Amino acid sequence: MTATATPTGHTGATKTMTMVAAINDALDIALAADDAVHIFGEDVGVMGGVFRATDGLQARYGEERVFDTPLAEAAIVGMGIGMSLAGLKPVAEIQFAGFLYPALDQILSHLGRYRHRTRSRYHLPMVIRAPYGGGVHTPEQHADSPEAILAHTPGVKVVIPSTPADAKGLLLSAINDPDPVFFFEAIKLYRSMKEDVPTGDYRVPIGKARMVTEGDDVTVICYGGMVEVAQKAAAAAAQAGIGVEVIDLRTLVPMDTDTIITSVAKTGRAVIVTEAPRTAGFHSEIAAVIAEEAIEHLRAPIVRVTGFDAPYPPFTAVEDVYRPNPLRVAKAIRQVMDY
Amino acid sequence: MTATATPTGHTGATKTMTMVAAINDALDIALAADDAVHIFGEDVGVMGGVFRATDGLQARYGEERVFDTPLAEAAIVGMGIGMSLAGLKPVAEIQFAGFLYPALDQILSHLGRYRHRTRSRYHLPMVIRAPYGGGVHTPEQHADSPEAILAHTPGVKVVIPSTPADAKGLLLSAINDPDPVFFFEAIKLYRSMKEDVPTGDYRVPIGKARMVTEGDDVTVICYGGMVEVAQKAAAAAAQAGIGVEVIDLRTLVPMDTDTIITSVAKTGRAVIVTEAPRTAGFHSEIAAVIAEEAIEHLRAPIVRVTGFDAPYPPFTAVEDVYRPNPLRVAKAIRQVMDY
Amino acid sequence: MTPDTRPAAPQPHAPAESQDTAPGYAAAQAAYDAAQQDTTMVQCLAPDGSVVREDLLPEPETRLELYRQMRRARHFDERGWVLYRQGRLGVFPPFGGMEASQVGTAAALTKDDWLFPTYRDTGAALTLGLPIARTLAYWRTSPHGWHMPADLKVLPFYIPIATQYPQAVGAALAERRQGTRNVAMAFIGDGGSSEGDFHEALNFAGALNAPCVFILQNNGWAISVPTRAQTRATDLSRRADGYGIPGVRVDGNDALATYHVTREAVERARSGGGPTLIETVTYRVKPHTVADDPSRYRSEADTASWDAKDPVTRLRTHLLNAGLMTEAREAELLAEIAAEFEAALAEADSYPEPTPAEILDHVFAEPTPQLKKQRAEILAEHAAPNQKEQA
Amino acid sequence: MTPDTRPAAPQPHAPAESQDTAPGYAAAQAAYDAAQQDTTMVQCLAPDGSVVREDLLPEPETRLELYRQMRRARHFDERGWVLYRQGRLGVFPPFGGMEASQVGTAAALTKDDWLFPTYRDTGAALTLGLPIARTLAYWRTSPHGWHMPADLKVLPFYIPIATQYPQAVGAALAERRQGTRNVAMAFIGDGGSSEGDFHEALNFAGALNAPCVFILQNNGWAISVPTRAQTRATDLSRRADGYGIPGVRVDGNDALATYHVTREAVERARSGGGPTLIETVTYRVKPHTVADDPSRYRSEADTASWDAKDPVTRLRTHLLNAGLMTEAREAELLAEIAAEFEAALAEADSYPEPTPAEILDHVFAEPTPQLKKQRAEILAEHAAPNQKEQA
Ligand SMILES: Cc1ncc(C[n+]2csc(CCOP(=O)(O)OP(=O)(O)O)c2C)c(N)n1
Ligand SMILES: Cc1ncc(C[n+]2csc(CCOP(=O)(O)OP(=O)(O)O)c2C)c(N)n1
Ligand SMILES: [Mg+2]
Ligand SMILES: [Mg+2]
Repeated sequence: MTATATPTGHTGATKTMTMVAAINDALDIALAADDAVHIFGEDVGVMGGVFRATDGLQARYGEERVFDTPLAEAAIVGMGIGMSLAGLKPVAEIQFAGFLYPALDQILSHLGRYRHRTRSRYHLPMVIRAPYGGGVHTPEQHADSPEAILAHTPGVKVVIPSTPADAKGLLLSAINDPDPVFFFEAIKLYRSMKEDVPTGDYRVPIGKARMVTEGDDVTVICYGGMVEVAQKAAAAAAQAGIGVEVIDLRTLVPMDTDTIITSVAKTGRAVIVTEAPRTAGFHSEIAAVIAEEAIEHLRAPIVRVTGFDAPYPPFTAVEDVYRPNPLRVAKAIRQVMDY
Repeated sequence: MTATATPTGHTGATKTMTMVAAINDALDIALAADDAVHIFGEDVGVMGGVFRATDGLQARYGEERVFDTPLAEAAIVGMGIGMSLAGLKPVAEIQFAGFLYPALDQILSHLGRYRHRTRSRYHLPMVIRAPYGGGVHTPEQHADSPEAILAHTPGVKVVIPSTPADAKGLLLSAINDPDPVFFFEAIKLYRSMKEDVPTGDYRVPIGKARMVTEGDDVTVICYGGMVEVAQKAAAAAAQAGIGVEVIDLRTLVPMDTDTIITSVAKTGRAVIVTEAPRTAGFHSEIAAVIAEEAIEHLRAPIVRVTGFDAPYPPFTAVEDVYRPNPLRVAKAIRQVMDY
Repeated sequence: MTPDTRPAAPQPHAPAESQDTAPGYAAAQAAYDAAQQDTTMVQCLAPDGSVVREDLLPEPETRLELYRQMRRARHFDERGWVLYRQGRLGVFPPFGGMEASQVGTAAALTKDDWLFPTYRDTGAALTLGLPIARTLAYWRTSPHGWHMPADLKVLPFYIPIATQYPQAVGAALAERRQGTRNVAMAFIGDGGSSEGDFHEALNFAGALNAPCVFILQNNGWAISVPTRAQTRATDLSRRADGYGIPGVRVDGNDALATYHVTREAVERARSGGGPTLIETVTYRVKPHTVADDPSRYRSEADTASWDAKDPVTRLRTHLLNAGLMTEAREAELLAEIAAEFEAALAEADSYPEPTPAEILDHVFAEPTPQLKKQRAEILAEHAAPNQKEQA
Repeated sequence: MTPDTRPAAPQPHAPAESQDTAPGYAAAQAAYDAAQQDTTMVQCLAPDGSVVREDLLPEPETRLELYRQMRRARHFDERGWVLYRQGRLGVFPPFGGMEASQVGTAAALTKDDWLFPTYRDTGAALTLGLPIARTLAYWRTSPHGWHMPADLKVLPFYIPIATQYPQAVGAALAERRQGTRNVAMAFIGDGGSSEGDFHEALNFAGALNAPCVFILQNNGWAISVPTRAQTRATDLSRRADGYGIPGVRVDGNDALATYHVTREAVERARSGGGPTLIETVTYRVKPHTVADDPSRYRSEADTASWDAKDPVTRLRTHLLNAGLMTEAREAELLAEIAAEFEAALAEADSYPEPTPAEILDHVFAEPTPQLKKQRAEILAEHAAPNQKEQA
């Protein structure tokens, strides 16, 4: 367990928490604050979720507000859409991000289109939470990172926190957002990190990136489970006298382009880190935006450090070859410095 | 109807065909050549498909080789996977690309992973055809361009032809490919264009881009329904003395990076055109690859001309605002020239 | 393993029908017709309009109102064809011949209930109060066709097949959680009932006791695929058994029967009894859409037999025979309906065309920076579009 | 609309059970137990091992072979727990107590047939011949666990729930199209039967007459969710009716009964009679996985009642009573099974670890330029990994 500092700017009371505890806290606060909030999914009720994110909530808020559904992801999302239409604020859990796939029809065909089709006669204030990513030897097909698919879906927001405090603050913003929000939680971070998390109704705005470290030489853009990886690489680079600016995007949609462009304008070098497959990942979008808006500042190629164009390996012995590690990021930093 | 020239390099007999006729011809040849080929989908049998791509094939090859399925896309793809496992070569039609979504679980969870999981004990020689894209006032949700989702899925290939001859040659290559291939057909092109198509078993290799026009000033990269749009913009630019090199990617996975990089190294300017939504589209991947591999040659930002971050509009009166047209591409060409 | 040569135990249920070849299309109509004879199908009026179940007859005013709504629906369908041929309406899926299935069911709802229609369910939507002008606007692809009136819980027509079913469960459950007695009704076709969403929704509704009424309109065809090729089942209402919920099969060309069984289902849902599946057995006598040519996949004879079962004629005969309506009163009614339609058409004609930048409106409550930028791109390209039009 | 106040017509089938609150977990076990009493459930041996259906008894050799396979399966499960605790096996889903459901069904196949197992169906896979060493390798996440022997049509365990069902239809149909008599068998759980893929597959198999045998293992739980909260249905085999195919409910702790009904279904499929759905009624007496703690969602009492129904004990008692096996012969058998397992364990221990670049192998028959480049990146980063390990 590493402990990080209290979130910048917050002055109220705090409590030391893991990310999963911070998520549980946010859900608790949302349930208490608004009767419209309903939580459901597979095993979220009696058992409190396979990662315990909803632990204790059914006991506190009853079987109507926090409930187990049958095992069918399309219906979980589809039902949530219907609940939203009728005025509730559904917060659905999908057990693993890779099990969102059966629900993609409901998501691509409806979740992102409802406000647009109905010219705001209806809107869908729904949150879909899902653990994502690798690094902890989960079983086969339990380590996918499908955020690019959602980011490419007009009408849905995509949020991916990298610290306990951000997880709480962003989740409360997501639940209070009038539009659908995907909230992906890096499995690797659920319990590996603790920090002081503000108590009470703490919000982190959707759409604002976080400057993790400042530096003049290279901008490293990342989110979720890759932030700690980038931080380690930045620390190593600092030893070698290279100033790395690590930007935690926090939200992919809407993306905080200004923060990225300002940083790249300063450093002239960009490295992007995600654990999704290489081709057409969200890293490619970040690179495209930089190439479109900051080309005159670039002093080196934009380098992507990502998973590979193969399925996330079900062979745990070599899992860490696939998922970017600090060494690979450090190598990319050297590469753009040496260019 | 515009007529284009005979495909470069081919010397045998040809016949003038629309794209849909060329596709029908390719399917006919594949069915005749190999008993393992089976065609199925919604309305493909008796009726010959809503666009008539399979017209006459059931009559010629019987109800076992060419058949209608119940209305369920996940099962169409899932059944195809099982048929592939057992040695057949399924060629499934999904009625519109936007109706692939219910099948995405089978695709993301299995179609792209089977060879990898089983270490080539099994492989899936399946082709999935689907009409895609806009421009012809189809009903709501019938004009989607989901190619980026598939391109981001390891283990599947993605092919998108832009001419009748290419459609035939690429489809025959796809059916003979040992791995799963998505074959997206621009609805706009089905009947709007005729050209001389080689008769018999004509193949165009998967993975090789096509140089549509040559030029020294700007590289325009596109595929499918956007090729004719880019061509018109290039013709307009030529009037103004600007040499545009239009590259028709033909296949997104595997992508012919060499052709792109060689061209951009020459022109120093890149414009990318697709009709998919802006954020995290396949255009972003193309931009990222250029920014990674050809940065030193770039003399201007990489500009993407695409659909917008909204659903494809169901309001036909303004449909053409969404879908890139020659004027928008021409504007982008001017923009990178004037930079 | 040594083969077991002893005699087989009897199958507990649904014994196998041995069938060595895949079902061919030739058998489709025959099997379908045989299923019509199913004695469990609820019927109130015989095709000739005579009463077969006196005990199921709704009140006279209800019967008259059902007739009026069926006539409104039929008028829409008939005028729609003409408008389409005149280029004044886009391609739309006709539903003439299915009015009893759509009107009789939707009539069992109130305006506090939810209606999830498919593209073919104009008749149901009009019955619950969707303005004709908006419906015309939808098929003209005007944005006004999607923006539903504030006092109605009718959703815009669903295009991706079956997706409305799980959503209806959610709306129904939300009503219950909020303590109302409102219900949700969702429509689907015989083809649509093959999609996974159909199954998941029925199971969710049963497990969560959602006040949902699921209408499965079995009209014999999914574009070119007959029901017989869609499934080996001949009674789709029996699917309800697999979810532990009631299933009802009803003559879908008998508005009094569809109204009766739907009212029961609605009442059960309102009072906490959970969901019901209702299969309305009807026929798509029209082409799939006004642009479809059914001769490519079926013969005229297929549809001819259904003319004698026409739902509008059936109820009309009953009302005249029962002395509930005179021909004179009917003529008045038709004139009212025609006038209502023409007024709606004029209203639809008055809707302005969307402006280019509208394609980026209503993506989020607050446009993202990306959308603002893209909007500026569009505005730059399409400067002052209204002025252009005026010029 | 005027409310209709006349009496309701009787429902054709499945009358509504009025239930004003959503089903709570307290009721789960009771409802489940009640369903066990269902008289349509096929049973051959009573829980105490006495014969209830003499006419269904398979040949003696078959009974002995079923016992041997159940013992092999149980041995795997028991040794698996020990190996897991020793850190010699990864997290796996135990199946002890479900051997009759897995072995009795798979034993009705030959090696020319297809088997689509879920992660919990090790017992079925071993029965059809999947080498124990490969199965251990799978749960050690070694690539050797996925590469199935060339002479077997057993697919690697399916993780995304229900996805195997439509695939089994495809394999079955392909066999038929190629003129063989081979069939495909697919497994699913009570939880999995809520997914859309379940429905689509059964319907496709019926409509296309695919020679498929669908095994639905109802073991009472989907992780922490009891069957009663999964669905309002109490007899899942009745779902078959909705597809016009035979459905059978069988005592899933009675290997002779599961074998009997499956053999019938397999024979029917082979001879062109199409698919069958078989619900094996059993219980997950073990935790969801060896890492799960069921006390978080159920009480020990839930499982205790199932000890008396243990499938291995049941068949053992019968074989001893019937004089088909002596205790001495059984001891020999157990020794053989243990020896076979230890040899397999040694083989699994000998499998080499995968090398880093192997994660990019087998994506396509021919690596794309992108994959070649990425492979070079990996090789550069992990130079000579084998030498590193040796050093
Ligand atoms: C998911 C999906 N797949 C395919 C289609 C194309 N499609 C439109 S209507 C139709 C047939 C529907 O038949 P049915 O459900 O019986 O309804 P009907 O048209 O008879 O009212 C099909 C295949 C679609 N709209 N959505
Ligand atoms: C599509 C999908 N959703 C969720 C999961 C996570 N999950 C794994 S096992 C399981 C429960 C399955 O229950 P059941 O089908 O009854 O099978 P059993 O475990 O009892 O054998 C769940 C929810 C998954 N693997 N796939
Ligand atoms: Mg139909
Ligand atoms: Mg289970």
